[in-house]
Amino acid sequence: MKKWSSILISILFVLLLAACNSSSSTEEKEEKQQETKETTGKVQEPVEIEFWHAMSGNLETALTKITDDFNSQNDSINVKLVNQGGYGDLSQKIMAAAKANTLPTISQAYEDWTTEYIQNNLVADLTPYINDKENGFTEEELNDIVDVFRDANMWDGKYYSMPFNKSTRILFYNKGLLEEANVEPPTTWDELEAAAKKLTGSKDGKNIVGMGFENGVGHELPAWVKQAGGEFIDEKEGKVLFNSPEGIEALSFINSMIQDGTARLAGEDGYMSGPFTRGDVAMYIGSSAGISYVAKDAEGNIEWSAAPIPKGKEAANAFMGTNINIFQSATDEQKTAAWEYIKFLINTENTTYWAKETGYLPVRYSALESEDWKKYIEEVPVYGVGQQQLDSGFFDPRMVGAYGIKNAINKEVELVLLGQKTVEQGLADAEKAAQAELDKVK
Amino acid sequence: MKVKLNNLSMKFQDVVAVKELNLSIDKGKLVSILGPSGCGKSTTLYMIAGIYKPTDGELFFNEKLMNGLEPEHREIGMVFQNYALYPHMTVLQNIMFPLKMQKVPKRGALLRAKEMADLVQIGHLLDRKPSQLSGGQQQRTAIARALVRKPKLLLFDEPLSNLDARLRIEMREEIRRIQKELAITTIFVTHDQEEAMSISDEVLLMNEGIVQQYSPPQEMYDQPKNLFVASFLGSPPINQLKGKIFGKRIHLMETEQSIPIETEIANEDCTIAIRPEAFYIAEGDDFSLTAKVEFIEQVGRDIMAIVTIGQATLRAFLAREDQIQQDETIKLGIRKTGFHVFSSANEQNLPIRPAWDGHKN
Amino acid sequence: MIRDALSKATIYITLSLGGVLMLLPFIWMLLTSFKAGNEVMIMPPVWFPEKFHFENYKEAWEMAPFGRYLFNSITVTVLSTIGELITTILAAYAFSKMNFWGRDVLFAILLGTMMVPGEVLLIPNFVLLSDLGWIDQYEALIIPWTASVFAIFLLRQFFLSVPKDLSYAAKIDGCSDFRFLWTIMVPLAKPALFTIALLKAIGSWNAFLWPLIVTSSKEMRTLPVGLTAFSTEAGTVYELLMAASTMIILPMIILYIILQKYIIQGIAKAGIKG
Amino acid sequence: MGRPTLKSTFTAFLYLLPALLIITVFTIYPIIKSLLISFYNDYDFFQDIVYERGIDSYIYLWNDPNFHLALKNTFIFVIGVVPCSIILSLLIAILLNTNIKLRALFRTVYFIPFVTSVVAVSIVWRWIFHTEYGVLNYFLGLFGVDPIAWLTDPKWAMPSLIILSIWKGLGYNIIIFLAGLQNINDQYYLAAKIDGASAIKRFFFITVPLLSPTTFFVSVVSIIGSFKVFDEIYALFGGQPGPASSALTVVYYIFEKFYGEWNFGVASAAAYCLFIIIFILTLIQLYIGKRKVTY
Repeated sequence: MKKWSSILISILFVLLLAACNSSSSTEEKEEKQQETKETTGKVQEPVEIEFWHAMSGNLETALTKITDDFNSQNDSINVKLVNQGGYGDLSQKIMAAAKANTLPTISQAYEDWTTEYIQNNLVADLTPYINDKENGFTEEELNDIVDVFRDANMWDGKYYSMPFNKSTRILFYNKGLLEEANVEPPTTWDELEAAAKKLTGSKDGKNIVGMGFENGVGHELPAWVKQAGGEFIDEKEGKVLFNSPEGIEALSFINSMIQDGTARLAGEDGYMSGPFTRGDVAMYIGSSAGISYVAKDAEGNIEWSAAPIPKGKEAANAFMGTNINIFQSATDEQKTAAWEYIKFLINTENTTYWAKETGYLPVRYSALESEDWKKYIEEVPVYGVGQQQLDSGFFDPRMVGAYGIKNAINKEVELVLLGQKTVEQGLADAEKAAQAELDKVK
Repeated sequence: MKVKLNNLSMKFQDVVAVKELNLSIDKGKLVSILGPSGCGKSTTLYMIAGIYKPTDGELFFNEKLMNGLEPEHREIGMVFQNYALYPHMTVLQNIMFPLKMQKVPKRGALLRAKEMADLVQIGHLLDRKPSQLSGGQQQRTAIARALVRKPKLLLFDEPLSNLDARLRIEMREEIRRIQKELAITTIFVTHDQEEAMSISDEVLLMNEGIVQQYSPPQEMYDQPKNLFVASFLGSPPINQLKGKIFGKRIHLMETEQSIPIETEIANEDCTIAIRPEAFYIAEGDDFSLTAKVEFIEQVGRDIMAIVTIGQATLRAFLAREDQIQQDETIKLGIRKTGFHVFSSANEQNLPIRPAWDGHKN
Repeated sequence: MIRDALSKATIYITLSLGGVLMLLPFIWMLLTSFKAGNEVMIMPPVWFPEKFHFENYKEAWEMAPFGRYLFNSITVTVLSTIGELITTILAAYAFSKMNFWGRDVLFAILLGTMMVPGEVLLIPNFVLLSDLGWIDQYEALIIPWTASVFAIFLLRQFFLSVPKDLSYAAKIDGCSDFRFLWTIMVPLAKPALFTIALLKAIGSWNAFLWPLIVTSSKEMRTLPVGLTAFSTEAGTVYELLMAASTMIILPMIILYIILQKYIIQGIAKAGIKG
Repeated sequence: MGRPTLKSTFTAFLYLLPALLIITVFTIYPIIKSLLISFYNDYDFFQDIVYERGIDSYIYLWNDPNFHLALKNTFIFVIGVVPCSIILSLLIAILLNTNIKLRALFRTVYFIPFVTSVVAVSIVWRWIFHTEYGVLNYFLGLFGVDPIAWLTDPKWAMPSLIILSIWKGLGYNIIIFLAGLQNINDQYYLAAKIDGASAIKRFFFITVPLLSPTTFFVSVVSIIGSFKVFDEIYALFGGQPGPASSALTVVYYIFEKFYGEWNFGVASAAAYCLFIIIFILTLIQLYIGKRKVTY
């Protein structure tokens, strides 16, 4: 009896394995797609490229518009946009697709993702494309890209991606509440603390908190530490440095406001834009990418504006947002087509359009200085806040394992802010956890 | 159809359910397979139906070997103990089901099914579901379904055991009527001897997978081949006494008494079996046993006396006019027909004749 | 008498209170889905909207591709339910009415797999589906879910309770095994099959972790995954969130109310027999 | 049915083929594969190359405070949900089992949470639990209770999760208890009544012992189910395992390791640990069940 069943099961297994190995279904599909393209093809060798992104709402509309323009100007190239949900989703899908060999041609990616892709040989080196005499960038064109954005895309002297949607944190404030309390938008830590204290209180039976931080405030720690005059991490040596007097000062600053109730976290509201636009919070530090959301929700509720982040000992502002990379798995034609598309996407005209529609920053100096943009920020000053911070800009650590490090730090910061650990203890534990993560990937 | 079983055997794992069964049933006969539960009677029936495949031996219908043939090709009809009606179908659909399986055209099938329903007198219930029928009606439906394909052989597996006593008698007469009317060869499995005796042309009595006796019912009662047959048939059961053959007498082990016989056998342990109705109050010079009346029960017209002979307790049917009393000592004569002697060694009926002539035959 | 009436009243009151507690979230959900934006985030809460804003549904519907999500959910639910029914019927029949070498061992192995938490399977399945190229395809959402040991077990129990005589009778009536299964057993097992189908449909409709992991594009999302994505996008626009949530849970509630007899019977049966 | 033969085996496997194929590929093979993965020390996911095998993943779990926290939280969750849910559902089932009208309606109502999407109801609950604008705090406020930060205070995150889970699963247990109660023959109650047992005594001396197989079943199912909690957390805390990981359970841990960090070895090892815990608990329950289930 036993013998028989085991033989049958093993036969099944063999069948299955055979079925698994021939992953012919996808190949067939690809072939089919190409066939249909040929029949509809107008120009010689049309190329279709997929662009996986995480832009939704206004952002998606703007991206779609630019892409449609590109497609209509380029008969032989067709860019297909694929929305993958949020950034988390996008990252996960890319990992899955890399495994399944179904990667798109291009995708949005944070710097630390790209580090990992480079490690696994998933992304193409863009330097040859940039240096190409016919299709590349001239020296000027390359230097036209804002320094901090450009540098963030360079690994060991090679470019693996190009900046796309860039944002920074700014201070949002409720004009009405500030005026009422006779408070100017704060420009230093001390002013911020004082303003938060003054603005906190109850009004018309509603509790108002002076200052707000996003839930992942732990992820902002690098900027805070730098503002306090400290260093966050030494990427070359692979050593975390934030458990320093400056680090303690930075975290204590945030923590003391939270503990005395003059500041709060977004908490169950998810993002600060909710309580801020309801008028529950007078000021908050959040991404400039959220401007359009705040603007929409604030309508009819509050009057608001934004200012640069208050300085500590130094001014230091992290620039975030994703870049675009090209995957190694694409065909050469696709890569070339993708490069064409990227150039189009971040040319002066389009990056300006993109910034105006979304609240992200233009990635080119020429765009920042263009009449079009200048006129625009005059009309809508909040969109001009971010660029005032460019001089003090830096980008977050992007080494391998950055995800784990950031998570580990964020967890500890959360514990501190929830009053479960002292600042010293929290930072010490965060250092230990982050160092462990760092050592793990070494 | 003639049915013949040739050394038919069935083994389940290591248990022999039926052992080397030989049987021949003539066309149009109704044969009962009788026996205690677990004797292999249902197994035999299932082998004839083709539900079980015999592990050994041959089965012939009209000289045609049936062994490899699937049930549906054997031209049989079968009625199960719990009727096995399809609960989600109406009576009519149930009866028509076999025809549907044979792809009989619907109109013909309908006509045929109605005809069968009328035969078993359920023509007015055709639209009911089995759960809306009484036990007897379900039984009739099951018979109609079994008959609808005009089988050559009809099989019943304890069909009456789920019915109450009155309905049981009604239904067995009904089965007999239908069987006679159609003159269909029928095999009827039951554990109820009265049922078997009343309905059958022949009875096959089985025990532990082995045929004990195959004969007409009365013959089986009067001439049991072995002690098992003698003791299985009859209610109340046959009386048994241990004895020893010694010279021309059987000495009753637990008493001082003995019975005169004619035999060639000498010096053998035996069991004497006497039907309760074989006793009578002896008169004159009749051969008799002396017994003490312990207890008297009225059984309708007769009386049943519980008597002791030495250590042994016996039952005797006596006439009321005998007017016996409790604690009275009586003399019991034995009629020859109800008297059997079996060997203690193999329980076979010994060729022994009583050496008296009881005046009452 | 008075004591009886009193105890009865207590029972009613207790049960009603409990019932209200059970339903309150749904009532709150439904009412909120009709509210205007300024009636949502206020204290003290407003129970009934001043005006019923049916357009919330339209707005939510348009904000995310719920039509597509709905289509996916229906496709996945229907196909995986049908698939499971077919595999279950066949397998349960073999396990209950056939005798074959290795039956008991095989059945024991299958029962053993029920003890393994699904999370153990997640990773290899993901890798396997990647290799098959099924990630972000309907195959991944449907095919792994077209067989269930639990369903086979449930139906087998039911089939076992069908008397053997019925299959013998059918055999004598000239009905093949395969035909017997579909013309007799399946109609007989209707209640059990309904239960299996409904539990499957509920599970499939509400499934979250699996579709979250194996789908990548918006076009392939099912309703629950789409809803979480929508909830990040819609943030605290609760009236729209509630409208979307209502759209997701309503079909199952309706299905349940229509067919509750079978679900309850089936669960009860499965529960008692263990 | 007859004895198994080559032919009957072949036929049977034809019937079994579809189910067996699916179950082998998507259940049995992954069970084995998962065990193997848990022993990969160094694994290239993209190219499916194993550089090193060993027990590093298990050592990692042994030393990982997060895993310990996940285990602790899971146990707290199980202890918080299972007894409460069983007692409540038993009480409601007994009330429902009395001779009342509207019984079907009540039964329907209690069961509705079970058929609804966890994700959808979690979103409602997220709002009900809202510190400032949630109805729960509003009601508590009416009784003078200060607002509780249900979802953002690590102390309250787990109780919130437990409340939601009990609410969600109550109906299922009630149905099973009801079925169990209906299986108890009325004659026992009549007999006990004649013997002079009060309602409470009847409950403890008849209902409880005669219901023990059902209670046993419900507790096994609830415990196993509770050990696997995930969807509720993901939806209730918006993709976070609660404030300060206060609702980090083992499955959530597996999910994070697997899908967040792509650490397959550790995720598989954690999944196997969960499996072993459930397995042992089931064995213990079976053992107790054999001894304590009265009939």
